[in-house]
Amino acid sequence: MAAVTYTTNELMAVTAARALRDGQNVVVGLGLPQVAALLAKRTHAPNLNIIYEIGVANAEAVDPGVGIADPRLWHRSEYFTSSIGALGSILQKGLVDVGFLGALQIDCFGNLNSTQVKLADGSIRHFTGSGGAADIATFARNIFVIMKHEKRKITASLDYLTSVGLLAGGDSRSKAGLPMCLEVKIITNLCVFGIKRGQNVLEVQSLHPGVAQEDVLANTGFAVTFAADLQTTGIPTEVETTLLRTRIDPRGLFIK
Amino acid sequence: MAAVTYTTNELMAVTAARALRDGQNVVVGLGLPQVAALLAKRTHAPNLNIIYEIGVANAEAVDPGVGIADPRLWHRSEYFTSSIGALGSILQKGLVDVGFLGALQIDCFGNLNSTQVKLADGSIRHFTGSGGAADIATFARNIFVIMKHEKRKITASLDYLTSVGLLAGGDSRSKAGLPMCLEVKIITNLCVFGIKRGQNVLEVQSLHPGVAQEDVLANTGFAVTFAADLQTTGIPTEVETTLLRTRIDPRGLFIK
Amino acid sequence: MLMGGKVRQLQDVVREIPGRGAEIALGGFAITRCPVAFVNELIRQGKKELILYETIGGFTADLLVGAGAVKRYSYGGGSLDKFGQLRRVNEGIENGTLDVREYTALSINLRFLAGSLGIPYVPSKTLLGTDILANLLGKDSEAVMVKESPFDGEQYVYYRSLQPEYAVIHAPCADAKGNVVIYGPTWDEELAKAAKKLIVTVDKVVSTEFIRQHPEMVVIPSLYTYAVCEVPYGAYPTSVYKAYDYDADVLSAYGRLNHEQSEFNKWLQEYVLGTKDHNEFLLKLAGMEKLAALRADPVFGYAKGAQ
Amino acid sequence: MLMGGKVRQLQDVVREIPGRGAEIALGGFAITRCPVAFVNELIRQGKKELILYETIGGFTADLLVGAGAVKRYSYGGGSLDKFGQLRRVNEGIENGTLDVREYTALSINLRFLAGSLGIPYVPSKTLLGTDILANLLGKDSEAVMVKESPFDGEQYVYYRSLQPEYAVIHAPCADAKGNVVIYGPTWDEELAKAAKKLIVTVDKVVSTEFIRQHPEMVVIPSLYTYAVCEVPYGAYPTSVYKAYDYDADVLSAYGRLNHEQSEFNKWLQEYVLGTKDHNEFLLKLAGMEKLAALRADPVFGYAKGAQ
Repeated sequence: MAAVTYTTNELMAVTAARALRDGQNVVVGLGLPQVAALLAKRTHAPNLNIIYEIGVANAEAVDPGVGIADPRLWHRSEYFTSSIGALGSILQKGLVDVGFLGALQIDCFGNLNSTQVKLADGSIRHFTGSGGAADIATFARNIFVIMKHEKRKITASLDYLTSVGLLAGGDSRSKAGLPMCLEVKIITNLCVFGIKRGQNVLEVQSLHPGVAQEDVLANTGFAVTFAADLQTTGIPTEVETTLLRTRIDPRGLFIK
Repeated sequence: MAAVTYTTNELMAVTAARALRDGQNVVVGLGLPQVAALLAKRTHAPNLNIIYEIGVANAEAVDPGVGIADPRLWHRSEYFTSSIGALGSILQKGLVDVGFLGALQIDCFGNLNSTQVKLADGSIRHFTGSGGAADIATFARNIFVIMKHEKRKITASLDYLTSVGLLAGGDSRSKAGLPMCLEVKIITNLCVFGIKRGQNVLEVQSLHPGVAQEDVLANTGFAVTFAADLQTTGIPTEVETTLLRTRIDPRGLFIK
Repeated sequence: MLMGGKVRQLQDVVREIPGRGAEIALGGFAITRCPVAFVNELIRQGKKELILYETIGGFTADLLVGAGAVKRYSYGGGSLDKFGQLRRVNEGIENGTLDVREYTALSINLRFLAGSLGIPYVPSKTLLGTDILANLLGKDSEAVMVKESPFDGEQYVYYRSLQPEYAVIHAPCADAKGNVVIYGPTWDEELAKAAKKLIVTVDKVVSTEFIRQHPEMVVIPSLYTYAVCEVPYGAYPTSVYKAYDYDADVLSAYGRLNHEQSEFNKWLQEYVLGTKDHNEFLLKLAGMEKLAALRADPVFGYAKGAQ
Repeated sequence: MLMGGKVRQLQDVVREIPGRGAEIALGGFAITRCPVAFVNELIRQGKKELILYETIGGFTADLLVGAGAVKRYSYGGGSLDKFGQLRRVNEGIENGTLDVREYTALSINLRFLAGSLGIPYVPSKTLLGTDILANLLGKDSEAVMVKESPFDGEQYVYYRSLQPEYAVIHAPCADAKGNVVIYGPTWDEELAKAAKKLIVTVDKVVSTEFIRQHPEMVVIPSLYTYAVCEVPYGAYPTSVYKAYDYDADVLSAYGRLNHEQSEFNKWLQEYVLGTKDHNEFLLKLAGMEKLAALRADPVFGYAKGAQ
């Protein structure tokens, strides 16, 4: 049997999907997070509950949308609710196991910036802001981020702290009065970061096949540490790539 | 044309109905309060919103029920909601103009007891308790009570203060941190009590036709004062009694 | 019976509940959607020293108190509507044999609201100036305090978050995932969402396809639901809007017999302890003809002409 | 057009709003159910120095800021989804010309929640440790403070109650009494219930008989509603679930032209200031054929195959 071929985006989606467990409640947005959650639901996690912060639970979209405000993503939902219904009585109550977040920047403690960046001339460029991201980072038990691995994005210092990860490491998060965060998993095109226990700082826990430690070092803005038991990221199976290509993202909008 | 004949309960229902204004939001329960609200809606107040604390707005019942928990009272509602929806976002927000309350006892400040009474032997007898009554007394701008005029019920001292009226009169209600109460109207089978401005204590504002001040004095447990411009309660019109008897309470469950 | 997902046998779920001291919020209201099948099974399995919470007390709370199963009862007041009073509860209060903490419909739900939102408390003006508050400040001082709001300097009652170990509500239907459909008012929504484990008894388990066709009917989504138990007529003799009516004969008889513990005991022995499950209870107390007659008219939602 | 009850002409309702400094919470979310007709009329009538609130910013907030109508904008972040960013808003932030108070979707809604419940504030952990909170403590110190809960001694952010003078939301339908039907998610429910005066623009005024047949679809009952304005396609070019789709051509063009104030000004002049009402706006920007093509498929709730 020939080796499975896959794109980097497929590898990232599969890696995120495999990190989800059956019965978990996850908050996702459009793009690879949604793809990952749907893949998990079609493979090992049929009872995954997928929530959009706009107030939608367990939709079964048949057409691709432009964002969570697109009614295409609400098709065949099991439940509609309000802002407080989604982000108060579900998220803040502590029912969300995994929150997928996007970011302009992330630091070595998994703190995220989705608000604004400083340009070379000292001016700022403002983007989307939090939406529910900062709320999700506060209350979801696990935070997953899928992002491109670039030095200016995976950085020593954020231009703006929108969403809390581990704050300054150690016990700084709990000292600030924040609920416990079990995991911050950053899935890039090169590797997977997770929490180094005890210190509460990010470390590389697996390298994607063919990626060297030097590649990560060269593309990361902070001093990278590698886990003692550094792994190689598992590659997609044919079942997974087939599902991605024929069922979940047949137009290849996100997995190409 | 012959004089209109009416029962005392009809007079009480009509008196309460006439005190309601179009467009008001009223909270009622089963019995004469509901009858009064429906009469107002069919006469001068077509835009009255009638709310049951269980979470029902503007029902159009066609069968009599045994209480607000009876689905007969929910027929053809415009809106269903939760406890917080009804008593938080509607009542506590301040949207209720008139709350109709029942009571075991009432004192000269319009404070109400619907919880328990002390018997002659010193033991207590417990009844329904508050339900939403104490909440309604706190937040409704006007409190209406329809009750039988008996010395042990309209009393100098409550056995239990379930729901606040004017507390100890004067500015004691606002000093206790409570929202303003515009009116406490007690409609009995003898007279109508209302607030004596300035002192914030109840006074008799109208006597029902044929009732003498002595009748009220003899049946009231506290020292009664009569308004300077004491009125005679207006009697029902034929339109009102016809509506009550043919449309609103055709079985005569409450108006007999 | 449709099983799978979160659908489980009622007896098995009740068996999980600790024999002593379990903390349960009940979902009924006087004579409607009371979780009768569940409560009867609690009594059959001999659960004791229950810590009960309820928005408005009704038939099921009176049963549990009468059966001697309750240690502490916090509620917003209650009755059997026109059928009578909660005499087993009220006698417990009168005799001082029951630890009762009286709230109001709003104030106890502010505690559930805080629990459902994951916040420590909710400030409110309600109960200022009342004997209800005076009693709570004495009896329930860990849950209620009077403080000034730091924004406006005014006095408020701070109602502490309540997340009961279990909530048990009855609904007409849910799917196997635990998406719960309720028709009519939903006074029990906050307590259901506040609980750590939500158990839902339903008259019928429906397909998830039905849920997807009527998402606006889902009051409680699957995320909250711990177990679904299919128990046809599970709220009988109380009503379920759009499913079946209350049994006025049974409730008015109950509203008289609950005045005396001895009469209550006979009734309990006959219908609850003397039956092995809810089907036997239904057959003994109602019978097939009565159950059929109580089925709701689809337009009115109750049994037109039944009472 | 069905009138009576609370149904009024859009122009008349907008005329009531103060010319300067009105406080308005808007109901849209990025590219869906944005109250476009209302906002265009605000711009046509030259309202200035608006104090705006929004859960998630979208098309209408960008229009108002671009038109120079906004003094202060408090929101939980926003975009045009894949069509782009709120460049008029963002440029105002970048240049410091707009007083922006950034919240998050939850935190601003906790303020609306407190407003809708009539309580002074809601305590929450959200935003602890963030720059968002640091900025709010500076800019919005009358609305946000950090305190210890008297129950658990832990740190919380206290979010002060917000009851905006007006809320304006768009919905597919309402009756003349102001019972508002919304299909799909209801992110704007809390802000609608928090406002002192709720104005609802609807694509269609329906009979109260329809409401009584579908009470479970009523998200906001008549008690909250100040005025209902019937404006067919009132959210165009944004979408209304089960009514019509967004116009992807218009939104992607807008997501480019809003990068430059001069280009934005031309668009505003052409389509908003250059049209006398929403019907002219629709004809000029969409045309009859486009509007017909955008109508939602009744099963899918959007225009199947339109984009």
